Amino acid sequence: MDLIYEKSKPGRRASTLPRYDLPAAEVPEDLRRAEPPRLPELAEPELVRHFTELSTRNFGIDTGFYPLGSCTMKHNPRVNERLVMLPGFKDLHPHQEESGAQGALELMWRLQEILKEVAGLHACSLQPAAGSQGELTGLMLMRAYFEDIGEGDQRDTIITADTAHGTNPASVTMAGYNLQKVATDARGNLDLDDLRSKVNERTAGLMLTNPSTLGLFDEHIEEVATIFHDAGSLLYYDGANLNAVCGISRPGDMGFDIVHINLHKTFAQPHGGGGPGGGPIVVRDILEPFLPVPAIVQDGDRFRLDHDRPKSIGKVRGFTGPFGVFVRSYAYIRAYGPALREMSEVAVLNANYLLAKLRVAYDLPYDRLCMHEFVLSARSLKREHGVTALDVAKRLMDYGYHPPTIYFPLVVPEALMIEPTETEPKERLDGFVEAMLAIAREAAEEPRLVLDAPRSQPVSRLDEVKAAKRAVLKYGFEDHPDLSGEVGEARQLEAQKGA
Amino acid sequence: MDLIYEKSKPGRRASTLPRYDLPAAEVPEDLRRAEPPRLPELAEPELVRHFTELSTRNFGIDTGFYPLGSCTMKHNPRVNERLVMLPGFKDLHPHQEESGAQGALELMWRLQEILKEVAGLHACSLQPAAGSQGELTGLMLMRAYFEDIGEGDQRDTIITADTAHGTNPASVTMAGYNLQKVATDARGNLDLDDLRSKVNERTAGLMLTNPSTLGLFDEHIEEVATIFHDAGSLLYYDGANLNAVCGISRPGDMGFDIVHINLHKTFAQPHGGGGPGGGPIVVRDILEPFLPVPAIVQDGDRFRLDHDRPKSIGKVRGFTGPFGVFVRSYAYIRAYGPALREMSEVAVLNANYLLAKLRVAYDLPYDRLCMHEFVLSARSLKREHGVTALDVAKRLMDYGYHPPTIYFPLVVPEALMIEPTETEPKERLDGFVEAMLAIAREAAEEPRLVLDAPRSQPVSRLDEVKAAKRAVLKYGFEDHPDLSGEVGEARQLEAQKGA
Amino acid sequence: MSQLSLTDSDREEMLAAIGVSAVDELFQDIPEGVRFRRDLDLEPALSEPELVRHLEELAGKNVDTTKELSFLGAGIYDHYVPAVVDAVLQRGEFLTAYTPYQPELSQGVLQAIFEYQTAICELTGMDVSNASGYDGMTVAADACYVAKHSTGRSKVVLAETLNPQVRQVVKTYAPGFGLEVVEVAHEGGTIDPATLREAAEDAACVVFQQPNFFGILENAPELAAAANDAGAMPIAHVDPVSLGVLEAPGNYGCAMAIGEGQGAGNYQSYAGPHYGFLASKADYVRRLPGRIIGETTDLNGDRGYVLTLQTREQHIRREKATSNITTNQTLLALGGLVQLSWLGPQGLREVGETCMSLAAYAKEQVGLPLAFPAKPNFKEFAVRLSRSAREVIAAAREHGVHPGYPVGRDYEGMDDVLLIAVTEKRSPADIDRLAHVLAEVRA
Amino acid sequence: MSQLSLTDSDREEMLAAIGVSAVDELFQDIPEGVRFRRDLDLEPALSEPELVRHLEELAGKNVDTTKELSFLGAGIYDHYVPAVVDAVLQRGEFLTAYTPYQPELSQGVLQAIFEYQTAICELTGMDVSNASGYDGMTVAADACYVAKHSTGRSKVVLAETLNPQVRQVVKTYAPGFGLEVVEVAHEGGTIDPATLREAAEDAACVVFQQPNFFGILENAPELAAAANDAGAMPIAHVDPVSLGVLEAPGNYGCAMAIGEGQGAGNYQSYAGPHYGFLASKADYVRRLPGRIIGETTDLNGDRGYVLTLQTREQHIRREKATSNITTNQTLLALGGLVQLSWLGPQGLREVGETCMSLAAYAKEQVGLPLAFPAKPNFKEFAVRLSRSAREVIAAAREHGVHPGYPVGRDYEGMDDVLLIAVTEKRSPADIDRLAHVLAEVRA
Ligand SMILES: Cc1ncc(COP(=O)(O)O)c(C=O)c1O
Ligand SMILES: Cc1ncc(COP(=O)(O)O)c(C=O)c1O
Repeated sequence: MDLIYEKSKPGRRASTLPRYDLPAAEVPEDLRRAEPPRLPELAEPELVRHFTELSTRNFGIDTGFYPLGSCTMKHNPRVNERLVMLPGFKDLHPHQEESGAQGALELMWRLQEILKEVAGLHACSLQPAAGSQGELTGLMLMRAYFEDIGEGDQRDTIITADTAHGTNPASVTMAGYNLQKVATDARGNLDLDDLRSKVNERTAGLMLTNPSTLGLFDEHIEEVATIFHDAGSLLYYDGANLNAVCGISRPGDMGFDIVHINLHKTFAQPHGGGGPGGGPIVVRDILEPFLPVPAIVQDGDRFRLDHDRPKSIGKVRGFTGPFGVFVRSYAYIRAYGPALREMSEVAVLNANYLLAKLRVAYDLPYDRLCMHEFVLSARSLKREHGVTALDVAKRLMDYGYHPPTIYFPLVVPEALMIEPTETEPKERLDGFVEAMLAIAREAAEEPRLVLDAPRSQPVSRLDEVKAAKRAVLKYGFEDHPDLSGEVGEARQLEAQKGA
Repeated sequence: MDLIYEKSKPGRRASTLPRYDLPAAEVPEDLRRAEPPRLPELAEPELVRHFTELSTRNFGIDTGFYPLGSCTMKHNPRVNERLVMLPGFKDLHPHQEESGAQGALELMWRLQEILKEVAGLHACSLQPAAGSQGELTGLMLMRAYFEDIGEGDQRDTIITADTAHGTNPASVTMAGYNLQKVATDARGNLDLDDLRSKVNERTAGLMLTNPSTLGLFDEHIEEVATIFHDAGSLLYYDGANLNAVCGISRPGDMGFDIVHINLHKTFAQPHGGGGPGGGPIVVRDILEPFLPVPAIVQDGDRFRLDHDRPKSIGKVRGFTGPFGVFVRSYAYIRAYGPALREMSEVAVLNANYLLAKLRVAYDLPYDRLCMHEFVLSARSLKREHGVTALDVAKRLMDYGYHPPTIYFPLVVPEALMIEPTETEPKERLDGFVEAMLAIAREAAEEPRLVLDAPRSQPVSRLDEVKAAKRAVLKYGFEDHPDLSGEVGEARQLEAQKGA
Repeated sequence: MSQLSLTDSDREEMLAAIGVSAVDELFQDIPEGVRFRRDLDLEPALSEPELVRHLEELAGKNVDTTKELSFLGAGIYDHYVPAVVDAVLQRGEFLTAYTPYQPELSQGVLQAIFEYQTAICELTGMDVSNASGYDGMTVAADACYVAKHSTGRSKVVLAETLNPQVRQVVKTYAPGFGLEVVEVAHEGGTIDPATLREAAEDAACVVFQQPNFFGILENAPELAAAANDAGAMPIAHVDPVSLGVLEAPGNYGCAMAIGEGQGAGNYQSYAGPHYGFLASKADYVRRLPGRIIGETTDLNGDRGYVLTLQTREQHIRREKATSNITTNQTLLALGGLVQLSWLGPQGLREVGETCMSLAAYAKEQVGLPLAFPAKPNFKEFAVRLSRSAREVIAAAREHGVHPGYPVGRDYEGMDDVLLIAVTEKRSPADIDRLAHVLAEVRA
Repeated sequence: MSQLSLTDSDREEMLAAIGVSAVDELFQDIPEGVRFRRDLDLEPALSEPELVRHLEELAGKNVDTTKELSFLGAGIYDHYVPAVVDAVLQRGEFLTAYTPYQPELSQGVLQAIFEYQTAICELTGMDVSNASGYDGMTVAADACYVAKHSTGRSKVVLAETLNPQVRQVVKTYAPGFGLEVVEVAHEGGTIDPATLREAAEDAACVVFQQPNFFGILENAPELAAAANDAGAMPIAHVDPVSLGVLEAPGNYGCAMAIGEGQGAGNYQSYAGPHYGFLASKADYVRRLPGRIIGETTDLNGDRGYVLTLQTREQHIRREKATSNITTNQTLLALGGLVQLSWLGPQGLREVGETCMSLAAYAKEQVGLPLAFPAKPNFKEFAVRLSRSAREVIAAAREHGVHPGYPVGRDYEGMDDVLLIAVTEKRSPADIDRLAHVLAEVRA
């Protein structure tokens, strides 16, 4: 399919704009644009067709089952899209006086109250733009807290699990901390001995996902918390997997001091092809003074922004965070009410059902009941038939399914990380099971079917190595290279895809 | 793909509804529903997927080129969809007091003024719901007019062209008139001699499309008008082809007394898979007293509904017509302003360009410049290679195009009626030309490619004869028949498809 | 112009290919005498931002049901339209397609309408439904035309409790259709079966409304029986929203069921576009107007859907067609299907039950004398006021409440009658406010 | 619950397949001590109609730019968002997809973002753009991090005329990034190149804004030259809407260009979600944060698009990654692409020209003393008032006009300064009204 620039022709345009009869204001010669940017030139009809066609070459939850592990690809209720388009929300300027933004402030305040209850903690900031920024913000809070109590220089290390998502170690580095990894034991819990040997007075804190990226709830979470708190360190909860435990077990009750919540996962903000998200953080009272400014506070029946927080770390994003995301997540939670627990129950039920059906054909590294997701391994398929997790993923496309997350977590070779979410009906789960079992059979009987997959998509397997080598990162107009000439193969990194 | 009823499971639902704690009000025993209707039972996620998938099995203008002759499948500007959703429009109750509907009344009044200017006539009623209802309304006006002047019984006949759209004769019958057909001459104009021989004191009027369904402007339209007016009869203008002549030639100036305008054609109301439409009528002053009630009138700076029209024919539809359609068409015209003429110029330019390119490979029954559309014939293809207009249409699908209207107008055998509209870029026209020429070649060299088409669609050629014979017109649940058993062929009526 | 793609060079190439030197030459066949010489006298073009602002200003001059607490009904209702309806109807593949004449690339719309036909048949207890009529008024005229041809009789009987606009449209069509229209007066807000039986003698059909225009439940089964007894086709004009709690016309002897679909899937939108539905028993299928979708198979025996029984239609049968309809209300009917699928049997029943209890509650709270006492209502009821309904409405609107429809607009001697409608969107608190305001303005 | 599909029989079958008798057993691995025993203390569930009503009430408590004639800017602007943007962003295939890890069934988003990267590079004159950052503030911190690693220097210089919130975010990130932040004071509303040159000594980068926070055009080429002269990377924070009339940073020596995308394709939405854009010269590509899409071919040599240079990213490089970002602002960036494609080069220039002439007209009409006289503005300018801006704003809002942003919020001693912004949506008549109201309230 042509790029929009290849459909462009000088003189065409889709826009009509007001032209007021006013004198032209001149741009100083030396600041004036010399060459116009080569933006696309199309009339509206072809503009609409271009993006309509592009959309048909993309797979979303609306298209079908999307069990991308750790990403909680649940259905996005359509009413939320209607709500976010209300003029009172979409056309509200963030610098509007508080008296003219009471509805927005109230909504955010209400959302904070809800998130505090769900997390089991005391204070909330909605500012972080995504989970990873929530992580970074959480680590900034730790630094500020320890500096405040005079242990700033002493505590320079953060501990993460070897099952941790890549954002955890990355956040540690960005926050200026040293990283230490702790092993996973045979049941998929943190290895307590390894842990004890590493926690000490230099430890600022732990970052943990619970249930872990293996989809397993840490059976020793209480001991873990004690170990850190006894050492005077803090615990950070990576909330990516909160969809498993809403109303069932609260991070604060588990002993965590800081929690981020991925609104685009647990609370149904549509993923938009990669974003937007929301990563509010909820913290224990001792950390509240350090939260980003402004805080959203209630004053009698009014709501206002409080900038007067002397100990605050400052701002991690503009204004008060991605408001549209808050509208959707607030509405999503209000539609459940106290029955929110049911959301997590069904998520866990769906996952365990799939696990029970699929374990016969794929390796199961940790033989336990799972929470909202689980991790299988294609290691036997690879050893016996040369069919990798990547191949299984590609073949699933031919059966009409989005592949699960693969090659993550790293502790599981040939990992297939499967998260169905609660919004899938049993029929979809059964269909997926059939496809997965069929692929396992094909691997043995007709491996090429799997190795040459997908055949059902607008393109066959794409060459990631060539892409990185040639680094063609934008359209080059008359100088645009033609890569089809050069040899290419279906070289794809057998590395994390998803999560 | 399964029917939504086949995806249904008892106990599922997508709706959540307010439940107020009030005493239940009982339905009298004998009126109470015994068996609930078997409506679909799905949760929202599968509901959204079902209709999303259905949509991907449908071809719209947004999908590609849609040259369905006589239907004016032009691009539908997206801003109109935004406007129609403004609460002040979409949530306005039609019984709202005039004081609370001034904006709606003003919009309709403004649209009437515009349509009067475009048609070159004096009074307008927006009430008819589509062109065909406009026709019927126009004939009712003729009856009322002639009764008013005492010629009601005398004038019992309406004349239509043999090129007329099926709605014309059908409307004549529904209006209680006798039908008389007039022939088309060698240049595609009305045959004046035949016409003169048929117009007399029994003639109530003429119904004519100009440009005709051949896409040709009647070169004797002035004589035609004189013939009817001299006989004391009226002329009705079928506005389906108005897209050819906006600002170029006005029906009123041509001598027509009554005009309907298809808002879903010329003025871009989206066709919605078959509708909605709008069929306002514009008339000469002598006919104004007979227009449907209520009339929308201006009173100083206010607007009101005038029900006091003693000679009115009454009502042909509820209230004042399909308001949402008026919003779109009004906005569409306001975006053009006086440049509306350009719309028609480009429509005619596009059509003539296609004609010039295609005449080499298909028969051209009337060798003239065309207006906004033209009619080719596949008669030679059929004679020489057994490839019919229907086959050409099906094969076009494989090339990614919606077929033109076929087997209409009836005066042209194996007719291919092609209307590109003004919103197509040259590239699309050139692509269509290539496809049409390729198909002509295939017909000669590899006819099976054409005869077995389409191969690119979710289904191959469908058996219309079986459908009519079996008449399975709804889902039968447990008793639903399985038609796949019985033999079927690709039996499709070589009859009008389109327009 | 944002809709047009031709560049100057495009134009040049195209004119050259055609063999003319200017666009004007393309119009050479238009006689001099009928060429339009000046510019169209239209207001200047508006850019998209200006257009939006202009229409926002017009919309702002309307008082819609989000700005005013409204109890208006009388045929069009403020039922909740779920977000999924918007989402589906805005899919370009549905929005910008036309009639599925070419089935292979139109399976989406064809299957959807087949599903719609099924839903309408389930609601009404009929065997076949068309793909939609223009609205709830025109389908009545259509139905009478079917009845005339089916019975060979030309008299049609209309209940006076049938929506006045429906009756007016039938009367407007009558001369052309060759119908003689007779109306049966109501007695205390409903139609008496015996009276109807008399009127139905030699009639092609009887059309009554359930619930009727006053919101009252007619004794529909007996009305149908009376019609059948006279050999006239009983045709019920029904509210789709009521059919989760009220019996389906097909189950009490009706030959056809018709109605306004707006309440099930369309916005009020100042009365359109909406869809009218029309369904009948199998005997009448070949006389029905409009599109009908049927199931069939393709070359490989796979299931598919097509326009069928087209020999009824104008594009095939021309002057012998059962109707002239071609463009219909498909997109709105699709909205109906989505809404009914969203509701499901359970939701539909709940909406019906909620409307009924709210109406009962409103009767009590408002506490005004009923125009027709001791009759069961669905979601609407008529009260007698101490003065003209128009005055009361004007006064109540000053308080931000539109209390309902002034029945005097259509019925002699009922200037002091107000028709109050509720939907599931009106809460008991809203009704309390209505009651309060009506008291306030001494209704 | 409308989102859940499991029926009771489904549950039974599934529990049986798992081999447990109740859902509770699935949570057996959760230690007793951390189980949550009570119900969540949340307000009762709202049905869809109630939910809409509740949020309409909340939205109704806000005074948005359709309810008030607003001249607020200061980083977020009321530019017109065309209907095509809504139409595209509501396509479920875009809306409900996630990061295109699996390219074969994600070509739609991948190609769109490749087109977006191209548009950003065209606007800014850069060689490479990422797929978006969180907003116009965080991209500044990201850029400084790139500069630190590229130059091995840790000092970052920020112009005081750079949006205060941008500076605040950089300062918040600084400790973790190991950055030392230095700010350069403005002189009469702009930055003096000489002063900047001094501050830039040993600096990793210099970040300035064009047009700057006061809406004034900096002498950007000279600022870039000063930075380059000191071996510091010049980073321009630019308004995409200005780049049809203002020179591209890449063309006057900048190493990177960043900015807030909101004005090009996103609603104000009380500040989010929006997209921040980040682009650089080729030298820095392997240090950039976030997703980058690259072109490649498939098995058959056909063109396709994939996530590329992933060895920069957290999911591959973990603690060695250039950033921790994963979820980004793709949908909003897509909105940006659609808006920029709608505008085209012609439209973008027109918007810029219109904003500039409106600003000039507003300066005149408002007739208040300029805070920084004799400097060229783009779409925003600062005026001195006779009293505190907060008072004037409050008074003007009483007349339905929000006159602008109170600069005193961020700058010492400027409590009496008002920053007035226009966009193409404000007409001369609107500006006359602003002038009238400001006079009215004796600003
Ligand atoms: C376990 C885990 N942690 C952290 C993240 C990062 O969250 P976000 O993508 O919202 O930045 C993700 C998802 O990407 C995740 O799966
Ligand atoms: C020539 C002609 N006349 C009349 C009609 C009927 O108009 P409508 O479909 O709006 O009823 C059409 C289109 O269907 C047509 O093409």
